[in-house]
Formats: sequence, structure tokens, C-alpha cells
Amino acid sequence: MKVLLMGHPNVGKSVFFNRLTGSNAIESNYPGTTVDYTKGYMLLENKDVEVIDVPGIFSLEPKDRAEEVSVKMLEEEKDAIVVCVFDASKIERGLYLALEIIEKGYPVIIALNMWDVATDKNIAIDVKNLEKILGVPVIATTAISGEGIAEVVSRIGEASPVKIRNIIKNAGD
Amino acid sequence: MGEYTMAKLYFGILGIVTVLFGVSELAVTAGGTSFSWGILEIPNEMFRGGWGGFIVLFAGLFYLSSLKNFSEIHQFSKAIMGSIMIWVVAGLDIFAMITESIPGEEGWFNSLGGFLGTYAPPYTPAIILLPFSLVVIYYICKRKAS
Amino acid sequence: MEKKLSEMTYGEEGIVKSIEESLRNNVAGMGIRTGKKLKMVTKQPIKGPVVVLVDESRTSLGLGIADKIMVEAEK
Amino acid sequence: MGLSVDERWDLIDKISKETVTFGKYKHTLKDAVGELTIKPLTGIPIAIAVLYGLWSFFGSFAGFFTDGFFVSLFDEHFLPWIQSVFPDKGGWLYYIFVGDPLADNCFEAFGVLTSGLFIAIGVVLPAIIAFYLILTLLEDIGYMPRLAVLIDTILHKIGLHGYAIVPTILSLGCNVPAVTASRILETRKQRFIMMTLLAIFIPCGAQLGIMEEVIPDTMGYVLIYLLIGYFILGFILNKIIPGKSPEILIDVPPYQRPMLRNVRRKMQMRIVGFFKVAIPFVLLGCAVVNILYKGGVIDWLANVMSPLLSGWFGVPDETVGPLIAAFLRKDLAVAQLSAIPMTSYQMITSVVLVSIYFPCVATFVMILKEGWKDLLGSVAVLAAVVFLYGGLIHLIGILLGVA
Repeated sequence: MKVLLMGHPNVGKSVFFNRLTGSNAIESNYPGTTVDYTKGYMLLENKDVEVIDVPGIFSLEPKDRAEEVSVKMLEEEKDAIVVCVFDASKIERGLYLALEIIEKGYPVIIALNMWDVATDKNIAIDVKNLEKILGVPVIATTAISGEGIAEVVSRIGEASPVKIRNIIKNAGD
Repeated sequence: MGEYTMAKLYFGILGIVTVLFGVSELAVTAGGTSFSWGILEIPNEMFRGGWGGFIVLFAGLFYLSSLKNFSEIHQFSKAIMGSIMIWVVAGLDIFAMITESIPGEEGWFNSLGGFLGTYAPPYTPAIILLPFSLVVIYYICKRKAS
Repeated sequence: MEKKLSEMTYGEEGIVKSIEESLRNNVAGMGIRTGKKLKMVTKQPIKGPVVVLVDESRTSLGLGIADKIMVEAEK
Repeated sequence: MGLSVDERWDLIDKISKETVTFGKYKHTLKDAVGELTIKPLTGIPIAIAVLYGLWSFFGSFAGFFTDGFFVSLFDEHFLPWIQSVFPDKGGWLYYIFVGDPLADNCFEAFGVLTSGLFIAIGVVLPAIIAFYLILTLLEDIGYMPRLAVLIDTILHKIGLHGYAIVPTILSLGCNVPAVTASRILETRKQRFIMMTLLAIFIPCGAQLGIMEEVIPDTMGYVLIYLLIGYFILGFILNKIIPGKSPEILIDVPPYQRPMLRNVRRKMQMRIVGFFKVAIPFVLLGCAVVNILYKGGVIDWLANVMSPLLSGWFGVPDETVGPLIAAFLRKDLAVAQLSAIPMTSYQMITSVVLVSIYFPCVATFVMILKEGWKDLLGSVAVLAAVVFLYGGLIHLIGILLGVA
């Protein structure tokens, strides 16, 4: 099992990654290309699990070669769990990417990062309700201070694939 | 409106002085001889005088353009930016002094006298403007508090 | 009044009416879509790019792209 | 299974309506300052101030270590020591590793252990650290996308878009990671233009460090010639290369306080990466050039190439040596040029020539990785550019009466 961290650029994803893996990160080159990504290991239920920090993308429709690599990394790890890291203050953009990943059948867990920024901007998100609609774990985090990271780790196991039909149905009521 | 009258007056004067400094730096650089008066020294150098002078000039213009409707946040941010530009130039002038002051002519390190001597006046216009530009921090705090 | 995004003036707000088909996937990830409200932040001179505000986040679009997005400007 | 773009947005609208409430949001000072830096009228002077800061810091920082400490360490302590302890004065090995036994400074000795080490550690290391420190800070604060927007108009004219400023500036550190970074451009045409321009017209940090050290007075002119060349060639390439040049479409993130840990990690990665490429080639370059000198190859080449060098480019025939070194390392070549007697205009011309005439081996390999067709194209463009641009600079010199 592997854990992929995916999200937009500039959402504090690498800080998030550092929090998950501690200091044992390795810079790697994606085979055949020169795009850099970072991988490391985190302790999950007493096992070392590989975590990959996928370069930031906006959608699964790549517009340049760096983004192509991110999409390819996702496609190659068929049994990976995807942690979607968003900027909580830009939740709609984040959901767009998350839905794309969910549609592809990956088990997803959502971290609404930069929660403090969203609070400052007077954006209130009903996390429980969002979780109910999407059917995946949703956690408010602030990676810079470390808030919520432990909860993400403890709930990674809850992630499971969701049918988009169910989400549409849940959003309807 | 009234509470910012002081601020407007202050940044108005600072703006005018800054613009004058900037213009004279450019003039001195174009003229070709350096100029020294009291603790002020305008270097005749394409880099610090020419390029740096241009930035000081714009810092002054930023101050002046912030005056109209000073209390409005976007206008006030121009005054902040003016100060930041002075900090860039002055900060790097000071950094240049520091890097010059430590190594010695003979031997590894400078003598104490030589070390301190580097920091004696005269100073560049940006360094002289530096303490006056810090006032903007007071207004940032005041704004944060309210 | 409906016009191109590229024709909006500084500070003007508007709602996206339509986006040319070929562009939709590209700008979707940035949160730009029909029905979305956006505000022009700045236009660079000499046919430079525009910067718009969508949901409090700023995105820069080339003028050619902004030409293909129609907005209903608010007045 | 998959939704269309519009269906997906409809769904998000529904979800967001049920779970998110947007409160009244007022612009903070950070937002206001952020907008100032992206509006042309205020943003351009600010960008000029940022570049001033970058340059000034680079000069002071590198000068502090190089002039302040490394020059005396190498010239007064290391050089006399190695000249006296290295065995077999006058032999081949001595010539290759120590160089000229009479040299009193590490530029003129030109041995692997003297000039080679001095250039790599004494000159290039401080320059690279200074440059990457500022660059990493600017990146982490979030300034780069703003610079990209401000400069988009100009870069659009040469078939690129604003984001090409990222590989361009990165290239001022080292061309190798910059070739990689050109992947953020969308089409093959854009990447080809970018790589070719990087390889030809952007001097790397090592080269800048050396120029700042050995030709501080003429350096400005060299940079101006390179900058002009960058735009002229870009403009021409944009006209003749088929393909599309998509426009800029980027996110402009809010300013952030840089995380110390992130900055440190990025710096470490970049500097280690740089030295893996740089050190072996600097040392190898010294050795190869010394062997060629000793074997008489360079003198022979200088004779053969004389019509081209002194006739067409107007530089001394001896520049052939540095030109060979430039294959391996540009910084080495510039250092070597400084030891050849010539007029300052010849110096400008030859430094420009050394910079543009061939990418260093490491860059060459990187471009090869991107595809050999692109590499062949780049080399063809390069040959034409060196010949014409070198001649043009000579012509300008003649017209100004300085050549």
C-alpha cells in the first residue's frame, strides 16, 4: 500500500508531507524524466508505509509535462490511498480535483488545509456534513502548526472508494 | 478622517524628501562626481547611485501617491511599499558595509578600528531615510489594533 | 451587459456567461466556470495578461484566453 | 462513470451550498500589498527593486567570501604550499595538477588542484549559495508568479509566456535544473525555444561569479549583449519554428511566510545537485586543457582558427584554449580568458563568445535527455548564432572605434 499526497500547488502540501514523514524524505526522479518528487515513509499501524508527495496539479487534465507526470504517478499506483490536500479557503477548486480522483475509483481522504486562513477569511465549512455527502473522511488541518495531522493519520484506514452516484444522491437531499 | 492628518503630513514631507534624494542620486550619477554634505554621501556609481537612486525615487513617489485617501487600505499599502523599497536599498547598503568590515587588508580579520570605521558616516541617502521610513510600522500596528 | 472578459475594466465585476469549449478543461481547475462571479484585478499594458479574482483567489490569464470567455458585467 | 466538466461543477455547487458559508471578507494589508506588486504601474518599480536586491546581495555575499577570505587562503597559503610540496617540478603531472610553477595567484597557475579547486570552492560556491538563497526565498514567499505576470507581455513576443521567467532565473544559477524546469511550458515549440535560449544566452551562476571576480568593470556590457541576444534570437525562433505558443494561465497565490525548514531543504538539494555536476567537470576541464596545451594541440588550433578568431570575431588567437575549456565549464573558460592579454572590448567579445558558443557538457546532456532532435536543432541554431552574433559584436566595436 502507498499513500499519495495530491493537491494544488501552494497549499502547504510539502509542509504537510514533512509532518507525516518526519525527516526521512528522499528526493527522486520520476523514471525517464527529470521531474522531481519527494517520497518518504510514515508509521501506520506499526508498519512503514511509503508516502509520495505528488507535484501539485489543478486537475487531472494535464496542461504541461510536469503535470503529466503527476497524473501518470496516480495512474500507476492503482491500489494507493490518496490524501487530497486543499486550501480550505478555496474549497470549490479543491473539490473539483477531489471529485476527479474519486471518479477514478481511488479511496480518498480529504485534508482541508490552511484552516486558519479560511477562518480568517470568515469561511465556515460544515466538515461533518461534507463528510456525510462525500462519504469519505474530511479533516480540517493546519499543517504549519501541525493541527489535525494526527487525525489524518488515524483515519487513513477509513478511506474507501465511493461511487459518484451516491455523492450526487447525497447532495440532493 | 482627522486622525490621519498627522500621518498625511508626515508621509507628505517624507515623500518629498525621498523624491529629492532619489532625483539627486540620479543627477549625481549622471554628472559623474560623488557628492558629500554632512553625514550624507551620494555615491557616483551606476549600480548604487543609478539603479538604487531610481528605486529611492519611486519609494518617494509611492509615499506621495498614498496621501490621497490615506486611511483606505489599498492607499495605505502604497506607503508600506514605499518603506519596503527603502528597506531593500538601505538594508543592502548596510549588508555591503558589514561584508566589507569583517575581512582585513592584512591577515584574516579587520582590526577593531578598521571594523568600526566602516560604520562611520557619511551614509547613503537610503540609510538616512531608513529610520524615518520605520514610522510606517507604527501605523500598521495601529491599524491591526483597531 | 455581456462582453468579453478581456474587455472588462479595472475593478469591474461580472458573472461568467460562457467559456469556449476548447478552454473549459483548462480553466476548470482554476475554479473559473459558467455562473461564477469574478472581478478584474488588473490588466497589463500592451496586450498583456489579465488578473482576475475568483473566490478570493487570483488567477492570471493570457489576453487570448480572456478573449474566449464571455461575462455579464455588473453595473 | 466520469462526469463532464459542467456536471462536476453543478455537483460542487450543490455540495458547497449545503456545507460552506462565505462570510463577509475584507481585504487585509497582505492582499493590498499583493495587488500592488502585480499592477503594472506599481509592480514594475517593485520588480526592479527586487532585482536590485538580488544583485546587491549576490555581489556583497560572494565578495565577502571570495575576496575577503578565499583569495588570500588560496593565493598566499595554499598555492605556495602545493607548489613546493608537489614532486617533479617541470614534469607532466606537475603541469596538469599544479600548473605554472611561477604563478603567484590561483587564476594564472591553471592546474587541477590550484585553479580548479579555487574556482569551484573559492569563487563558485559562494556565488551559488547567494543566488539560490534569494531565489528560494522569492519562490517560497510567492513572488515568482507575480514576476511572471509582469513580464508576460515581453516574453510573449518571443514565443514564450510569463512563466518562462522561472527557468530563465533558475538558469542564472545553473543551466542544468533550468532545462528541467522548462517542462512547465506547454508545447514542444516553447520548450525548444526556452532550452535553446537558456543554453546560449543565459550565463550561469558559476560564470557570473567568475565574471564578478575577474572582469567586474566590463561585466555589465557582457550582460547587456547577452540580454539583447536573448530577445533577438527568441524573436527570430518564434517566427521560424512551427507550433503553438499557448498563453499564460497561472494561479497567483497569496504571499506566505517562508518556512525555514523548507528553504533549508531546497537549498541543500540545489547546492548538492549543482556540485555533483560542477566539480568533476571543473577538474576534468583543467586537466584536459593542460594536456592539450602540453601536447601542442592548442597552439596548432590557434593557428588554424586564426582567420575566424582574429579575422571575424576580432579576438586574440589564444582564446581557442578557453573556447575548448568552455565545452566543459564556462566558469573555467572565463577565468582562463582573464589571463590572456587583450583590450577590454576584446574581453567583452570573447566572454560573450565563450558564453554563447556551446552549452557546457552537463547542459548538453540534459538537453539530450529531452530528445536528440531538439538537441540537433539547438546546436544548429547555436552555430549560426555564434557566427553571426560574434561577427555583429565585432562590427559594432569597429563602428564605435573600440575594436
